[in-house]
Amino acid sequence: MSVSVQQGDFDVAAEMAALRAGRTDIGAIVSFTGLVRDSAHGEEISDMELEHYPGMTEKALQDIEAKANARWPLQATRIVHRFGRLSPGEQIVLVLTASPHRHAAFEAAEFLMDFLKSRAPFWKKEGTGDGGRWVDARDSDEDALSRWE
Amino acid sequence: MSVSVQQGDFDVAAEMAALRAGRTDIGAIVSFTGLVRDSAHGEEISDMELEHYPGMTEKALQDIEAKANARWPLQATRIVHRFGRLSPGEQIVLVLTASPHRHAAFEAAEFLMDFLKSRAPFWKKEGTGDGGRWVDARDSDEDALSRWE
Amino acid sequence: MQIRYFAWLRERVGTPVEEVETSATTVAALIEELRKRDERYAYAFEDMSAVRVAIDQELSEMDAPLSGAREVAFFPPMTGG
Amino acid sequence: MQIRYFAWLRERVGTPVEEVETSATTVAALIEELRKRDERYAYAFEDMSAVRVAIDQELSEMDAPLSGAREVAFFPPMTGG
Repeated sequence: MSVSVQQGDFDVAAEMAALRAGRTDIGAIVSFTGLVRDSAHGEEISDMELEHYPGMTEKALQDIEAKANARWPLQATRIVHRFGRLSPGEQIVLVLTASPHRHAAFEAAEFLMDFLKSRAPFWKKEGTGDGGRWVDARDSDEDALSRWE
Repeated sequence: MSVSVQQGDFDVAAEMAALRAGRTDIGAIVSFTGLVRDSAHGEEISDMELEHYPGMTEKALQDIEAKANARWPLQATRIVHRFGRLSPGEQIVLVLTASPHRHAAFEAAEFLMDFLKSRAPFWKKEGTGDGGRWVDARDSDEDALSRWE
Repeated sequence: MQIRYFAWLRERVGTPVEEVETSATTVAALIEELRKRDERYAYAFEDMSAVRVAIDQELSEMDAPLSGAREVAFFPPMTGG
Repeated sequence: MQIRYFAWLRERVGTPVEEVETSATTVAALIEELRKRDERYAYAFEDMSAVRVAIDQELSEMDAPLSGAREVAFFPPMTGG
């Protein structure tokens, strides 16, 4: 279990290698990588500003990770979330889960992403022609969360 | 869309980089990596022999990939499956899915893995003390497949 | 008590953090105090369905007591991931 | 007609591939012919619930017609991924 909240980029291959290093008991590794898209609602996005709540963010991520580990038989998990100004195509977030079995690895990764979407204190502002727009929380993200209750 | 059936190892980072190369419209990339485990049913595994049906395997993988692309809004998919003799800890299979939205990427990756498990012509023989044992198909894998019908 | 604002709540209030003397006993009472103080706050808190609160970095409810709280934060629904 | 065997079916029959002259019109009839030919086949096909068939590299049913088939393959349930 490990979380990082950082401005800099991350290296999926290095993160995955660290997760596997020296062990031969893992059967499945699932990774989720979130990227900045170049458009939203048909409008071009020049960049994305990710604001967060230092201190609370780390705690929220650790809490989410502990919940996933309590719920599924996971051998390792990793969460990396960036903040600051990012350009389209850049990586925002990485979630890794390792388990003996594929369903646990898949479900835990989806669970972590669903929680990150609406329970981790991050706020996104999309850079548009008219100076930027805060991304609205979506009902579908709340719905996604409710299926884990 | 691209599939490879090969004896040699694959590089998840290079595969993911190729998927993203030159584009800024992808929002989510999910990867699944399957690894050889060092034990099964409480017994130690010395190695795993993966037999396959050359010709049919490639067609089955392409067919599965096309089904996933018809069902979800995917921007890219990639399947790599190895055959031959593998040691514990080695990579067996890679599935990558890219989509504007995370749920499509997750679901398509699970769908592809569920199909690979019981519809791609591979057979696994685990090396055990008594000369090896063919891995039995599991009812749970058939069940996993039936949820997509 | 330290109050923090994030995202468009920060923009509307005009500061990311401020020190506030208050005798409010709940989050809701604190918001009422702030609203009366300046129209920046009235604007920030005009649609309470879009406001979330954390007390000492734990998500809380608007009727939660403030006793012992050192840090209260207001922000819109989170959009991480 | 070329017949291929995989995994433990290959081990029981003792060959990965063989050329067979047959007048069988369905997969099931072909299996009956093979069973009578040698006990290796009887052993390989003793539990038909664990046998799958592909005709010209397409998964098929046991009662599928063989007309025009160039390659028939027998194997246990697949265990990929």
